[in-house]
Amino acid sequence: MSRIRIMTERCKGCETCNVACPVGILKMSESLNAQGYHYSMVDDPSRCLGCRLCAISCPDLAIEVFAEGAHYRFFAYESESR
Amino acid sequence: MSRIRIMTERCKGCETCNVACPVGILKMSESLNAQGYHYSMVDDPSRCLGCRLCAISCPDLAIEVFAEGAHYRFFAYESESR
Amino acid sequence: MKGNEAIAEAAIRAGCLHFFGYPITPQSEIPEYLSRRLPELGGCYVQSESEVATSHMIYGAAGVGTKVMTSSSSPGISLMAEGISYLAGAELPVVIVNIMRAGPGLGGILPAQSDYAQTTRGMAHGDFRLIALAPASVQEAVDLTILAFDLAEKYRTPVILAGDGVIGQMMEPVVLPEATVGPPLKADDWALTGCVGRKPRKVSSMFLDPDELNAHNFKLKARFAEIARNETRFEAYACDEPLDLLVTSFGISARICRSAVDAARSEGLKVGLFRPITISPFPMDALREIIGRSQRVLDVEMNTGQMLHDVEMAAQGRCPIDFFGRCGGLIPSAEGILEQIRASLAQLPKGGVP
Amino acid sequence: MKGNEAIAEAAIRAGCLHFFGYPITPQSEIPEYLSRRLPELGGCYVQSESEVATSHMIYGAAGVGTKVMTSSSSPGISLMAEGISYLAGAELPVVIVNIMRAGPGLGGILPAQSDYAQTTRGMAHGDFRLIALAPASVQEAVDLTILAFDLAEKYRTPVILAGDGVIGQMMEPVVLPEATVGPPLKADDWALTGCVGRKPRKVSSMFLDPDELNAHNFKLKARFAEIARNETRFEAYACDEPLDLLVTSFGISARICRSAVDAARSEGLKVGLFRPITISPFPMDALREIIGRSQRVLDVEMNTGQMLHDVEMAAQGRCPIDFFGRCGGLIPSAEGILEQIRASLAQLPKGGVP
Amino acid sequence: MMKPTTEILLAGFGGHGMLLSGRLLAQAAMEMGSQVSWLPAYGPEMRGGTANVAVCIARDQVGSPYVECPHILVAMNAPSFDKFAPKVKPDGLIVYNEGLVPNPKQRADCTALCVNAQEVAIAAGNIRAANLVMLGVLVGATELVSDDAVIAAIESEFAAKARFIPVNVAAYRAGVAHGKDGRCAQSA
Amino acid sequence: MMKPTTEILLAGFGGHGMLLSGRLLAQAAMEMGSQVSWLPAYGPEMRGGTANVAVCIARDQVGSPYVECPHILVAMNAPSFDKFAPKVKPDGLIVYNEGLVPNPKQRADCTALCVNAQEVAIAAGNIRAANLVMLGVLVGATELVSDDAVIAAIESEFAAKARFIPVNVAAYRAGVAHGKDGRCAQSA
Amino acid sequence: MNKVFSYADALIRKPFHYCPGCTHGTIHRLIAEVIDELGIRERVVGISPVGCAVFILDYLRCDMFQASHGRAPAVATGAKRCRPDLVVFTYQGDGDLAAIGTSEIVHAANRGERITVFFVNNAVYGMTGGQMAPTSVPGQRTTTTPHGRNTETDGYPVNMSEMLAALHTPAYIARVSMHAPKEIIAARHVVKKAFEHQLAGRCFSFVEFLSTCPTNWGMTPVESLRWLEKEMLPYFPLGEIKVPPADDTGGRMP
Amino acid sequence: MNKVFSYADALIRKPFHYCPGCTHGTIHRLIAEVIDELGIRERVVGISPVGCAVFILDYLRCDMFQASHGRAPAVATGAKRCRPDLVVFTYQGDGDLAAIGTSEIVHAANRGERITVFFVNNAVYGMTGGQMAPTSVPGQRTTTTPHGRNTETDGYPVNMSEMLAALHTPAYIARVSMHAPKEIIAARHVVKKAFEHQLAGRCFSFVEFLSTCPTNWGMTPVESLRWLEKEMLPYFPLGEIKVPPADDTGGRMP
Ligand SMILES: Cc1ncc(C[n+]2csc(CCOP(=O)(O)OP(=O)(O)O)c2C)c(N)n1
Ligand SMILES: Cc1ncc(C[n+]2csc(CCOP(=O)(O)OP(=O)(O)O)c2C)c(N)n1
Ligand code: SF4
Ligand code: SF4
Ligand code: SF4
Ligand code: SF4
Ligand code: SF4
Ligand code: SF4
Ligand SMILES: [Mg+2]
Ligand SMILES: [Mg+2]
Repeated sequence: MSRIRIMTERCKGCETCNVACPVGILKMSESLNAQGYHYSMVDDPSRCLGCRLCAISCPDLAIEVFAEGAHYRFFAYESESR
Repeated sequence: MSRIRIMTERCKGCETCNVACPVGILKMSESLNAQGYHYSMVDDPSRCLGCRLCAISCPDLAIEVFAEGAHYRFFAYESESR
Repeated sequence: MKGNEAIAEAAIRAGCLHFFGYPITPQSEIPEYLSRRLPELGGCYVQSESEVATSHMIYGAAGVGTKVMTSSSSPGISLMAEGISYLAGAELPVVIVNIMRAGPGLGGILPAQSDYAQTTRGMAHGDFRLIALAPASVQEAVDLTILAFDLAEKYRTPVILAGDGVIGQMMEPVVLPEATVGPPLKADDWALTGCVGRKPRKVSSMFLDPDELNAHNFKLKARFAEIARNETRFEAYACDEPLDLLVTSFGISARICRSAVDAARSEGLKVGLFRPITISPFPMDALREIIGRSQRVLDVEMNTGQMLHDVEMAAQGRCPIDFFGRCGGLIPSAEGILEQIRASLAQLPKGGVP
Repeated sequence: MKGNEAIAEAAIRAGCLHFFGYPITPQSEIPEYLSRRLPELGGCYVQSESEVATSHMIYGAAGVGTKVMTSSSSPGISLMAEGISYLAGAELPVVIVNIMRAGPGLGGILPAQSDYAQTTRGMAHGDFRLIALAPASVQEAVDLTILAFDLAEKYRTPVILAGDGVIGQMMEPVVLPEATVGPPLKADDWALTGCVGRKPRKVSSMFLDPDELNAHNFKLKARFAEIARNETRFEAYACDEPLDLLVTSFGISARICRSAVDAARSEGLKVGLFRPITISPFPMDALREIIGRSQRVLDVEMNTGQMLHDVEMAAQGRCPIDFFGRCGGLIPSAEGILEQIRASLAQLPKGGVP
Repeated sequence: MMKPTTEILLAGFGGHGMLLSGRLLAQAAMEMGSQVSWLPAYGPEMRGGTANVAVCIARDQVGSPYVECPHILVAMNAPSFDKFAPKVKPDGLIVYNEGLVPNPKQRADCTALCVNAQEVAIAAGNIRAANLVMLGVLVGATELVSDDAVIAAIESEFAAKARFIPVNVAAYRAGVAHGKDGRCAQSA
Repeated sequence: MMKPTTEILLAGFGGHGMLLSGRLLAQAAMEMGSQVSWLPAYGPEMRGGTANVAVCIARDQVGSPYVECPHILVAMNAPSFDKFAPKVKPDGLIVYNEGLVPNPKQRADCTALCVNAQEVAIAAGNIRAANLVMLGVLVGATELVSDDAVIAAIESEFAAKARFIPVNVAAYRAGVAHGKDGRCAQSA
Repeated sequence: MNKVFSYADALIRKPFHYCPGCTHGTIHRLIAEVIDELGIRERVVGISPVGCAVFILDYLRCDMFQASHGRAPAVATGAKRCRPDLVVFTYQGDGDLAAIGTSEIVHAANRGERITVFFVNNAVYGMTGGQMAPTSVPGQRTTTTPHGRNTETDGYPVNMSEMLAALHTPAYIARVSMHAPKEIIAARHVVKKAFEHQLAGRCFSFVEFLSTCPTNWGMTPVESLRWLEKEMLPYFPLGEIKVPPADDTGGRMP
Repeated sequence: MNKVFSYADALIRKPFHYCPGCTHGTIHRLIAEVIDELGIRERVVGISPVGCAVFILDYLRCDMFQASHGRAPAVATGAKRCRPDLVVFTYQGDGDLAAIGTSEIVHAANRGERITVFFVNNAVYGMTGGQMAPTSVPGQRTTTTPHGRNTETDGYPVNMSEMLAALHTPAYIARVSMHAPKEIIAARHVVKKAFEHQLAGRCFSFVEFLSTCPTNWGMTPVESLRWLEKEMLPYFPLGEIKVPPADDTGGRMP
């Protein structure tokens, strides 16, 4: 089980995460945040892989990713040593 | 028949022509010119090939080369068109 | 028209079809405008790799007899220092626009007048002074741009158009000269154009013989004196009668002062305004004369007090001088200046304040 | 010791073990000397790719808390203009030696004093003034080099040592401080040294908030006023009594004037000499006081009249000022100055000339 | 309300288009024979941050183009309102966007006019034309310039993208109607 | 001949080594407790062209290090002689190299001393030590400094190339002998 | 649940002022993450350019210089030569590094300064409003090339990585891109390598990032990712362009 | 007998002030000869550098600029853009072109200015008295590298020709040498080609000459020819480094 948290107020609505998500579960909000942007939202949280691609692509550090237990790493991002 | 003319007063005694001459007929003077340099001299004019290598090498334009009639060109220097 | 665009168009009307420059806020509309227009007119716009290069590109352009301009803003002008010294030494006519912003260093990008001392005195190494013109409105920016080309050609010298971010960014209606493209540079007797049928020429600032260089420098000095005699320009506003307070200011801050002076006069205060248009050569005599019949002076600048030095020079200690400066991108308001006018008048020993 | 070498060694004695510079006549002995000595002492000599780069290398060096120096000559100093403005804006203590030569442009490589206006007023864009020290002998070059480091550290400002080709090239005996290597820079409270156990710091001249930049500029102005109060230095030679003629001059030309003044006094002429040692801040009050009791002033410079402006400022029109300038590499001789002294005295309405 | 010089400050966020509103106003006034100046206050950032513009309209010469204390303020959002409303000259006019200025601190000595600019703009066809609504309110309330002149300015501004002209004109007209109405006006 | 300041000009071509002669003189004077200055006039070219140096020796402070009218001129060649001899102060001394100054235009009001520096140098072992010969003549004639001081200066100058010391010292001594001799002297 | 992706400590938790979709933010984050990972934050001195990224000054939690336009490598040289124990990097845009700062970058590389350079190539002058950069691609419209970059008058884009790689001295030169997650992941490894070379005492490491400028390109952020891939990659091929020889032990290359 | 070798008309008959054996003179002559041969003397504007060769100003019988140190390519850009009919060349030393003027040469090359650049690399700052140049070779003693150029602190010699050839735009780049008559002869052909490219409207041609500085190298002229061959050639290989494609018709390269 994995999930992401989008810090709506940091989001600038660039949609980069939307196109990055391999399972296509991200979409943009109808409403605006305080900065005046449509923000990113998770459409179907249950399908989240925890792959981190959305967070890795977000230029504004608006996404955090959480995973249950020993998370399966799809690819090396940080060094394993960390 | 070929011959060179060394403009003694332009010569700065660098000896570049001496080492350039394929037949080794150039040497430096004992006496000094007005600039205070030993200048280049032709030792055995009769052996001059008219090859122009001395003049081509002289950094101070102190050498002119003359040749009889249709001068045999050992190599292309100026373009033929000239 | 926006000030920067007006300057760009004025240059074309003055006959300048060649521009070399490097982007910098707040003057980028000048190169942007010219990058569109000049190729259409058969001229060229070249975006240089730096202001150092720019200053030498215009050296090459002017040296082959071309009317040429560049523009930049404060840090970019500093990078041109060496080049400007070469231009002055080789007596090349070029126009350099400085849309000043706040310094020192990177400072900020908001308007300021912080390059007055550099522009009028110490632009670079060596003995030379330049002509520098300071407009107070978009229309004047147009007129002075055209004048700059004339003076550059007439005296064979670089000319600085010393504007600021306000002039560059503001929009006002302007009247432009009728001619769409002005005449080319007259440079037949000195430009490098290929030595067909004449002796080869040199464009150089090198004089290895000290006597020659000494003579060259004194020649440049004499020429600047001639410029000072012929070309000094200023505006003396409401200065006809004896004044309780003379306000001195240049460029956009003078424009704001004018509103404050109007307000003060409408209150019956005897206040006038002196604005040098040529900040170099500085209208020293004219200012001295007016100060001679003023009780007090208030100098207003968008810096920490640079023209102040010239005002003090003109005053020769004959009356007290107050200074009101806002800088770093702050613009003094007419209200603020009016307050300062009242404060200055309050210092007067007797009379003056009704 | 040769002037340039003496300056180089003095820098070491002041504790400067890091030098960045680009070759230029007539100061090349400074980098040559230091390229030999500094690595031996565990410091570094880096030959930069240009003076533009140099001015930013010393920015980096000073920013990490290092005593650092560069040296150059006129055109090279112009190329440092932007960098110097950044150094001033970021308040970094560095010493910049300018062994002036004749300009403008390439000019010549012989000695001159043609960067006075640049050094003291318009070094670059933005509101700032620097300390500038002008030595008249090799010994003084040593002393002022050491002082330059002290002042730079004390006031966190770039300091210019304004020498000229004569000072750089001449040899005279000198006394150096005993310490072989002076103390390092005190910069614990502001330098970038890695943020171990403290908050991260910045070294920057950027202030995007105009209020902050305004305040910064007025702070720098106040600091310069403080420097003017505390650090102004000059030599008033034979100026105790009322004078028929006061000679004003700085640097090496003042040294030559001194011989001329000696000769004049030995003829019984009432002549004195005023020499600013800090050409910036200029000893305005001291000079004004002496001019107050002088009949006439003769300003002597190796340029077309740059300090003249400050002398006029001090005189406030109270007495006539003559100017005697040789430039382009010409050096005025004591004999020539003496003649000029006599000519000036001959202008006096009455008395003065025996 | 016409003074020798009328000083107007239009303020909002970077993307709000207040600079354009100001330019249209200046353009219209110029066409009508007035002297004008238009001076933006720009920031280093490409986006975000407040963006405001001073427009001066005078019969003769414009004195200072820099306006610290305007006769009229047009404020698109709260930061702009909060920053500039206190500086409006006594007896001045404040036009603000009630949609983005939830708690306006009213001035007793000024006239205030408000409108929900975004709402009106949406009704006119495009939320992004809110700046034209604000301009309309200003002109409707003051009659500083004629509607024809403004509409001509809009048409020349959008000459290259003519499809945007109708919605902008509609938004402007809707604003004018509000302005004439004097909705939510409260006088001193 | 000792004035409060003695001003000496040593002049020649670039390669002649007059700058070195001047430095040795200044060094020696300094060792003997005088104040000195040494000021070369340099040109842009690495080679060729005249090269000259002004040395001032004073009991107290040296005034101007720049010498236009010297008390003493040491001229290695004709251009140097022609340029500077007319500027020597009345009652001054002119030392010149008769080998390279074929037609000296004598000054009636100065003392002149001449030597064939290259010849003497060749005799001493190396034509390139001619500059030391000239220095020797100067010192021999004026006793401005002691021989010991000059020789010490030579030794420290050539410390790194010690093999050149003997020939330079020999050339210097030969010059001194000529100077004491006052050969070809003619007084005013 | 465990956080498996979050802020780097070396980043100050302040929203970026960059335009939506601007990949300067992503690059800042990569650098901060690697600084954290290598545990060098307290030894780092970074140097910000003049350009949009001047504000990196405010985002990194380490000592920072602000350098003048183009001169960051000179500032870095001064800093590192005087304090070799510091880890020094510059962060520069294409106007900054590839135009006005050409001399400084070439000579810092050629002297082999032991610094790391992050070069953000977005093919345009971002901060000043979208003028042509030396790296703008042929045909690219900018505010100073209204009809697109014309190679007849403006030449081809300058390829700094290859140009610097033609020098003998520098140790490590690589080009990465921000246009897709997998490239960002690759970039992170390259950033780490670059710092590691400096930590190992090797001279000059250089990373070129292909980056977007949606605002000045006049595109949406997602369009600009596509444009980068399609228009820039042909002129700026990705990969490691110069690496130290395998037997290198930390000094100069032979 | 016929004169088969003499002065070029484009050379003013005034003795060079250069030191004995300095090959600046030879290079001047080659350029003058080619100008004569191409019959372009009256269309030529040359640009002299700051360096020993500043005096080329006095030796060539054509219009001449004196440019500031390193900026000759910028001056050439200004001149050629305004007067495309002129034949514009610069003549620059290694301090001038490869140090202070790096930006100007890189960008003139990259914009594809239609000029010809003659770059005289003598591995030292000649005029100012023999300081290290960016092209000084490892171990070379100069007045600022008393123990020889140390690659650990000063890096390796900068190879300008290869570096510029890494750019896409420039048309022609070649390196020649003055150390032997046959190289001088080869150089003359290269000089001619370079001018011909400009005359054909091709952009940017560049010739690097390896040259001697006997004075500052502290050698006899003949020794310095040998030293050049032995010490410089390994770092600066001779030959044509970049040539326009065979089907090039005079415009940009594709
Ligand atoms: C000396 C100088 N010249 C010009 C400028 C103006 N300027 C600021 S940022 C910039 C270019 C920014 O482009 P780039 O380096 O590509 O960075 P980006 O904003 O695209 O990230 C310029 C030209 C300046 N500040 N200083
Ligand atoms: C701005 C500036 N910096 C430095 C100098 C001093 N300078 C004159 S020539 C020169 C270098 C000459 O070297 P190079 O270009 O290699 O030419 P060379 O004399 O070796 O032919 C230098 C540094 C100068 N004149 N201007
Ligand atoms: S972690 Fe992966 S799967 Fe989950 S939302 Fe992000 S990109 Fe999609
Ligand atoms: S990438 Fe980040 S800023 Fe962009 S839409 Fe997604 S969460 Fe928002
Ligand atoms: S022409 Fe040839 S053979 Fe004759 S002297 Fe010259 S080099 Fe020797
Ligand atoms: S090459 Fe020329 S200058 Fe040298 S020795 Fe021969 S003739 Fe004389
Ligand atoms: S202008 Fe371009 S580079 Fe700058 S922040 Fe915006 S998108 Fe990024
Ligand atoms: S110093 Fe060197 S480059 Fe200059 S003229 Fe002499 S030998 Fe030639
Ligand atoms: Mg960019
Ligand atoms: Mg060289």
